[in-house]
Amino acid sequence: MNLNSFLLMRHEIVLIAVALIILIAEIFTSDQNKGRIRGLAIILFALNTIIGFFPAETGTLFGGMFTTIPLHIVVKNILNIGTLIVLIQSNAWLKTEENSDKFPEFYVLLISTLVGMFFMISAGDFLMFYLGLELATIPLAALVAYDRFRSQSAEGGIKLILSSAFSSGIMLYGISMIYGMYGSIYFDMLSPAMAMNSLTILAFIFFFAGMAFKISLVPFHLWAADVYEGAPVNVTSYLSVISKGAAVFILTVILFKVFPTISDLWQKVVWVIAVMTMTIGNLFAIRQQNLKRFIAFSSISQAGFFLLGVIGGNEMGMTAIVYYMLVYIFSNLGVFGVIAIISNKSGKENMDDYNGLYHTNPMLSLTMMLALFSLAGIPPVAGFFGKFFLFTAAAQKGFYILVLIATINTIVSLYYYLLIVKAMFINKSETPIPYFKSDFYTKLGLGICIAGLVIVGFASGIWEMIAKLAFGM
Amino acid sequence: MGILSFLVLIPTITIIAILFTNDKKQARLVSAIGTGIQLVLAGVLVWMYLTERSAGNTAAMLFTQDFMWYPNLNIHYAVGVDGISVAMIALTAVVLFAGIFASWEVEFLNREFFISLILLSGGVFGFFISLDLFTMFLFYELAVIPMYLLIGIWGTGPKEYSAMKLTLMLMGGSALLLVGLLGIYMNSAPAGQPLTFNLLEIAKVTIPIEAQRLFFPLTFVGFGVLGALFPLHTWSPDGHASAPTAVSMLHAGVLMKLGGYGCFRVAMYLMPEAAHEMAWIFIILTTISVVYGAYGAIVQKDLKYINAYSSVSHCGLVIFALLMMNKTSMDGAILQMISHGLMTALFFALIGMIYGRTHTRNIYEMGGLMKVIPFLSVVYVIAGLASLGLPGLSGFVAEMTVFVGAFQHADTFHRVATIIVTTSIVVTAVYILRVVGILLLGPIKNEEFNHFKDAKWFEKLSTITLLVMIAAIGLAPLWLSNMIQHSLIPIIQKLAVTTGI
Amino acid sequence: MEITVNHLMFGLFAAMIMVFSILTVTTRRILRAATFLLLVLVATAGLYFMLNYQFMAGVQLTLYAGGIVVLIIFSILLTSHISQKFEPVGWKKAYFSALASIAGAILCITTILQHKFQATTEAAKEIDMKLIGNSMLSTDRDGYALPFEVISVLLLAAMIGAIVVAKRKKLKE
Amino acid sequence: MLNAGIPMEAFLVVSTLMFFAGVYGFLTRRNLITILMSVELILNSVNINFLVFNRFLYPDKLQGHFFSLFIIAIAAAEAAVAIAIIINIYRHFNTINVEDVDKMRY
Amino acid sequence: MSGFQYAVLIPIIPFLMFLLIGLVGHKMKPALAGLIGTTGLFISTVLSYITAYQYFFVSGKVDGVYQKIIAFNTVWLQLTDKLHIDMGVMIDPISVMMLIVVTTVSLMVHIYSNGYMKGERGFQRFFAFLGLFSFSMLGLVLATNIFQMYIFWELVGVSSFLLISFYYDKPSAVAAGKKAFIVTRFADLGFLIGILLLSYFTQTFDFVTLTSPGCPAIAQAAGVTFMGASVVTIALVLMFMGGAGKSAMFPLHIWLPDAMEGPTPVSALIHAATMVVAGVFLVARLFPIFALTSPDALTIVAYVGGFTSLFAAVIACTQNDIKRVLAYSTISQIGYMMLALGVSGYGGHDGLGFMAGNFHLFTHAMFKALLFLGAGSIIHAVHSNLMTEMGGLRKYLPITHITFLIACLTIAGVPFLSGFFSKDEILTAAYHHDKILFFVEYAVAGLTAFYMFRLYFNVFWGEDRHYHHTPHESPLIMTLPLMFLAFASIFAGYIPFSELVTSDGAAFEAHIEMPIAAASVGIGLLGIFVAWFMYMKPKDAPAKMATMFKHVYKWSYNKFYMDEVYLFVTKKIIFNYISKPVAWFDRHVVDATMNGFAWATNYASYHIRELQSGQLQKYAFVFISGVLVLVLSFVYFFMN
Repeated sequence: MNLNSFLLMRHEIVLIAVALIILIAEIFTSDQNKGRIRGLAIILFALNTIIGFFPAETGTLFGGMFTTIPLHIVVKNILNIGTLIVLIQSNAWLKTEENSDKFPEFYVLLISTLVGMFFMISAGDFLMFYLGLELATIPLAALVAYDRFRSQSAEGGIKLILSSAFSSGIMLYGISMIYGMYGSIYFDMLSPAMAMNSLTILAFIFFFAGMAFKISLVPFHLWAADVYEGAPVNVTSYLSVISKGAAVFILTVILFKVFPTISDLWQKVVWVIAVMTMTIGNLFAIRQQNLKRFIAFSSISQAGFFLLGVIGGNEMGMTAIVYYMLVYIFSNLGVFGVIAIISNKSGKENMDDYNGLYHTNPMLSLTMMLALFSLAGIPPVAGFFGKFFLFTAAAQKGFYILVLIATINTIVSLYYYLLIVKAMFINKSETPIPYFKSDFYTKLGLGICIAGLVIVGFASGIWEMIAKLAFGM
Repeated sequence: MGILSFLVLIPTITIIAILFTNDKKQARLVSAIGTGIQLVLAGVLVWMYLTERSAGNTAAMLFTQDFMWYPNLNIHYAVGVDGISVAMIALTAVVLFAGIFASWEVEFLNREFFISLILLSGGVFGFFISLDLFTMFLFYELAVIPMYLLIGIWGTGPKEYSAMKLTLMLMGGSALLLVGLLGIYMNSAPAGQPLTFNLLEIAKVTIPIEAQRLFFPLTFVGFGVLGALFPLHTWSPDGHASAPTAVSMLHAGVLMKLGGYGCFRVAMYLMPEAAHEMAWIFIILTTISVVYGAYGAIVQKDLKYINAYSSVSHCGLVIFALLMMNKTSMDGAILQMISHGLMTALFFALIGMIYGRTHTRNIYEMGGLMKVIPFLSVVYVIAGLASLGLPGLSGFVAEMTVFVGAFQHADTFHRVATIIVTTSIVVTAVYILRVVGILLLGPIKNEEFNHFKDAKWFEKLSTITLLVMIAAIGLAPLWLSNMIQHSLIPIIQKLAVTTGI
Repeated sequence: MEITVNHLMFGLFAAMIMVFSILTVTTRRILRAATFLLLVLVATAGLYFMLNYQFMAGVQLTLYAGGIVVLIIFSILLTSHISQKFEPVGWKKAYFSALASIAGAILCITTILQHKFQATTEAAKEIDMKLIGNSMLSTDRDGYALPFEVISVLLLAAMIGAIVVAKRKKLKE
Repeated sequence: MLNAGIPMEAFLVVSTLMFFAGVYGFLTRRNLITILMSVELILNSVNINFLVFNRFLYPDKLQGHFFSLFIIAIAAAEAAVAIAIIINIYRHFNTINVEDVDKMRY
Repeated sequence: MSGFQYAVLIPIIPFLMFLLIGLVGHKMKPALAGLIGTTGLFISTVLSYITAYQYFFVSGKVDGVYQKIIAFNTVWLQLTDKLHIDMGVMIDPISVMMLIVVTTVSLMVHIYSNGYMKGERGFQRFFAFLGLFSFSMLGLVLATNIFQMYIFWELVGVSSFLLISFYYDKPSAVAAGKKAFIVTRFADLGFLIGILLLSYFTQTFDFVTLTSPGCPAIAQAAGVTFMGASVVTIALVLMFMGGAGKSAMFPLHIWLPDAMEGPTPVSALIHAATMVVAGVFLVARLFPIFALTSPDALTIVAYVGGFTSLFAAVIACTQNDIKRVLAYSTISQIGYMMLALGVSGYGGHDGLGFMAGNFHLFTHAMFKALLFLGAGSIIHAVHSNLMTEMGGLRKYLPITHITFLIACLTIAGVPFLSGFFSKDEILTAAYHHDKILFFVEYAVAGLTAFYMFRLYFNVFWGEDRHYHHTPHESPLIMTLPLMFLAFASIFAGYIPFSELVTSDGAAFEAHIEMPIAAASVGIGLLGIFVAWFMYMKPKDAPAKMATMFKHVYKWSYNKFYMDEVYLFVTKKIIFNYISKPVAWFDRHVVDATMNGFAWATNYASYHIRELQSGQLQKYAFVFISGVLVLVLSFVYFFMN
């Protein structure tokens, strides 16, 4: 083991370095200059994102606890991009007076959760996986409770941390059983030993429930809506996009790597859960007025769509998931970007408040519409491609009925996405949200999303690259 | 770059150009120019096609282009046309052109209106030129979705409800369709060969019959929803009633044809065995559809509802004819698509223009319009006559081809269905004449009507364009029919060979 | 089977754990609950001791019993009256929760009991502090240097998080 | 050996019961802090599982042992953050009764 | 080639006139439009006469048989490999005869209309429509194949509709047009299905093939039976249904009386002389098939014709509107023609009925057009259609009076006028074929004389009524056609039809059978006498008669309530019991099902909201229950 080999961990190391620099910078800057930390953080993070793209070695460290393969790097880069957008979008919010005294911690916490996810992604054993999971969750709870002036924020925080502790307890119980049965916590040792029996099923489902909690799959999703609504908008966007995306990827990897011998079992589990998730998520989303809550349910149902990639349990599914993650980042962050701007400028978060938005803020409305269409899977924006490939992945394994249910759910989801479009474009309002000018960072954040939405689908190179890596996994 | 890609490119460029316009006048001018170019292009395409064919080129698809898009999934951007697509493209260009002029004086958000309209048409063009099921599906959805905004923003009446219903039902159809297409894709090549979305490639293999039984209904119904297949047609009356003029025109005139086109081009062509097996179900449904739509139209009060039900009837005839699966009936189906596209577009244009003057679409609140707006009224009568199948206008050609074709089946089931369908021509006459009688003829119902101005230049341009096409097809159908029949040969062969007929 | 001291010890700890666990979650006085929790944790430490995991037993006593419970008690003091007595749990909630828990317990236990665990054939390792220390800082297979580092990040983050959440308003009035 | 003669399953039964006692607590306790205590019970039972398996089945390595070690550490971190939030809740709601913390629903 | 290519121009010219006047007519002076239209038709007429001359007297016969000459033919639409719709011109005896009839009457009507329609709003439109009609009718008679015939058949129908509804602001005219169109359309459905059926079994539309005696395709098709009848018979009956619709045979006759709402020249042209005989023409055209393959169908034709002629004649006796009297008279006369065809055999003297039918068609066209135009002249003078508002007009309208009288005499079958010859041939044919039909026709001949003279006496004799202004004779442009037609009515009977228009194209010797001729003249005169007796003598005779045969009179006056029956079927059955339920079903069942899905989704959405209660512990409960249920179901159900 030499220092060179630590380059394998550069994503994590750079991130921790960024967090530390911000922490140190906070200590050594005066109150007047603190505002610069925001710019610094974004620049640093952008640098980190760029560094992520440098070609790097792949391999295994720490006796198998940490592995990195090209696909991991891609996923980490995607998450980096997403987080960068979140950071850019949150700039306007962090600027406000109420956050003036603690925003550097926001960056530190956010980055540490990202580090947690990276470790999860690269984990080679259950211990690292668990540590990453907790690292990705505990600071997140603090972030959810970040807004100290809103009781909902605290409520969200406590709901998140307690339910996550509960779910990790259950998951750990499952892991302990797996350990007991197969004698290892290392993935590579487990998968050959795995066999089908009652206790394995029990252990698997306990474990799966923990992951499902993280991805907010029905019936383990109930925390999500409250937490999403309670959290500050930017944290919600992070939660619903980055956190969820990472978790889906990891779930797939683990199912793929650890449980291939019982794929019969988990495909059925995933099938049931996917149907429930899509359907229930949609049913709840229909009724929502608060947009954050609305998007929470929408992203629950989106998680169900992710499962279509999971269920295939093959390279195609893996590619589709990673690809959709990228698409989903642009789409959901596009939506959240708009919601965040409007929430910050006018404090309005309800659907009715958006009535007539197109007449006052056309660009925002268009962005929102594109992003929503992408979520609904309407061409020519990227979501269409993402969904199509997910469906293809599931269809490849013969899950046609599931695909059918999914496509029908797409229609339901289209219904409520169109409700927002309707509010913005069709409904008339006596008191529309007035026109406001957005600052540079806001525009940048939304601009990246739009560019992503438009380009990702047509630039088939992205898919091809992911596919190449996934098929070489 | 081949001529076909221009069909998609020009709408795109037009949309971008509209973005840079400042006001209503510029926007509509740009739209008119863009669609005008598109019309010319379509004309050139027809000419090129005929020249190429007469030069002896017998390839199934002409002007093909093929770019690899997603190598990993073997998705291509593959375009090509045969006589049928050429005809449909020409139809689209005509209706679009007329539509732009019919909506010359849209009241607000003009740029957005034209952009959405042209976007829709871009989807339609893309659909008709696609040889790759993936791009076909992409364009298909692209064509459907602008409808929501178009109806929702510029519509009338319960527009939000109608827009939502229409969008959801059509997307519901595309949900089924998507599964069907995926199923086709998964069975598109023998084991070990790369899967493909390419229509012509898939046509070379025989999809296993079990898969066909599963995916044929999905695909067929998926397209059928857009083709107003009974009982999934109910988006049509509401949707059309609420849509603004040009949208109704384009939607009923062109978009609904995507359904029929897809039905035979994808569902029946690729899965002939299942098509034969299940045809009877759909024949029953479409037979109902034809008669039912016509009867439904008789008692409607709203002009657009009448036309919408009439569309249900006529589009039912399209699918009915397709299911008869011989060259003549399918030729008739396509002629009917074109004919119905033109005349229903004309109808909707006229209804829009009449509505613009009377501000009502309730026929009982109108009367004697012939006196005050003779031009529009006469055109309406002609459109009506076309609709009820008067010789010399396009409807007759299509219907007769369908009937004769459908009658070529020797068994009682097909024959009874055909006869039932044939009766619709009487019912059609009833409702058309009812409307003409109440709406146009008779004494002037309302004093205010006397102040109406007859058609303005753009209205005349719009209607005459369509009228000329209707009459042209009605008077000289042979070249069109031959063009279509020639292109149907591979499809018929596939349908026949696989069943040993 | 002859009853040995081991059995007696195990019986004692097991009984303590079960009784006090249930009491922890049912007592209506909060401080008592904390105390019962402490007793459960101590009894668990006893079990660890029985398993020859002295180090873990020590950790359990210091960190868990000493650290977390104290933290909990502090927070109780901050937020409640010591003598506060909860209202009894609603019967519906209690009934369904008990049903779920008992059903779960039965399910798990039956499943565990019917499973035949396979023991390893390799020789057992003697555990001493040296081995633990070495493992903790080893970067090889079965070394825990990386988790050790990661958990330090986690603890830092948790600390910052706790501070952020608890930080009082510092607005310039 | 202090565990000699005692079947592994006995330990597992104890831990499982403890686990579900914790679950029961989580589902029924009104006070957020007592809920936190229930979570500790759950985690503790998992620890027992790991250690028991390690001792009885796989004494050649220390995987279970270390796993539970880290679980304890994380439990501590989790408790710290949770308590911070609970105190925050207390500030906002003036109660830490979980049933009152339901401002957001449906 | 045949040398008849110019015949293509005969229909084309009116079509061009239609286009010209239709498109730019509203910019022309009315008189110019009239002139253009009339001139165009005049050219067509001349061409027709040339054609006739050439065909009959120069080039038509081969081996003593008139050939069917295809002057021009082009594929218009290829349907199947074998079936194709052609557009062409076929010259044979009946088409030439029809050419003469159509162009002559049409030309007369054109000329007449220049005066009659003067000053009317839509004068140009009228001429455009006349052009369209002439085109369609000529196309119909020249059709080389059955589908071409159907095409023009439909066009004729629509022209008729347009012309009936010419006064489009008059609700009754609109309703009449609609009725005419729909009823004939319904009949055409039969025609269409008949065509489909016939063409499927014979794989051809072509008349030459179909009507050549012993056509193998027909023979083959005749072998196929369906429900006991040969498909050829079924097809022919269905086609006859189309013919019956156009020719206003019972029970599809109801549109014709209402069609009198159209301008009177139109009634003369379309609803008396030309279009309404299209059905007769159709049967005549397909006559070889009827006669050789399917005598059953021919019997149906005969009986329908016979019944219709009686039925309509009875009604005609009680009508007050002069145009309606003429309309029912027309129905009756067409019934005659149908009957004539129905009782005919094929070839030689057996084909007497065929010849007679066509003959009557020809003569009837002349005198009925004359009657209508005369009626138009009357109406033009008194501005009313009702007999009760007329009387003593012979003083004011001398030319009209004379010509009208000639027409009446002709139709009554007075000897040496054209009607006598043709009617007599029919009676002879009927007599030799079927006695029942003969007596029916015999009675009808009397009734015809009666109601025509009832009309005549009422209008031209009797007392003057209170006219708004003194009636005066129509201008020359209107009376000229009257005179021409009167001339034709008198002398048309001398055309040797048995040499020209026969069932097999070969001439045969037709001679008048004196007993039958005498009897028919007798009953004709009796009819005239009764009319004279009732309407010229005591004034209360008609009323007495009316009370005496109260029920018959009432039923007859109300046209045997046929309109009511139709109204019942259309309004009640179709509108109320089919369409309305269909519309209701569509909205409340089909659509509601679709909305129901949306509703159900919403309902479910509302009712599961309790799941999201905001209660952390309930969430956890769902969580743990979810886990346990999954474990249970997978351990015990799904994985076994």
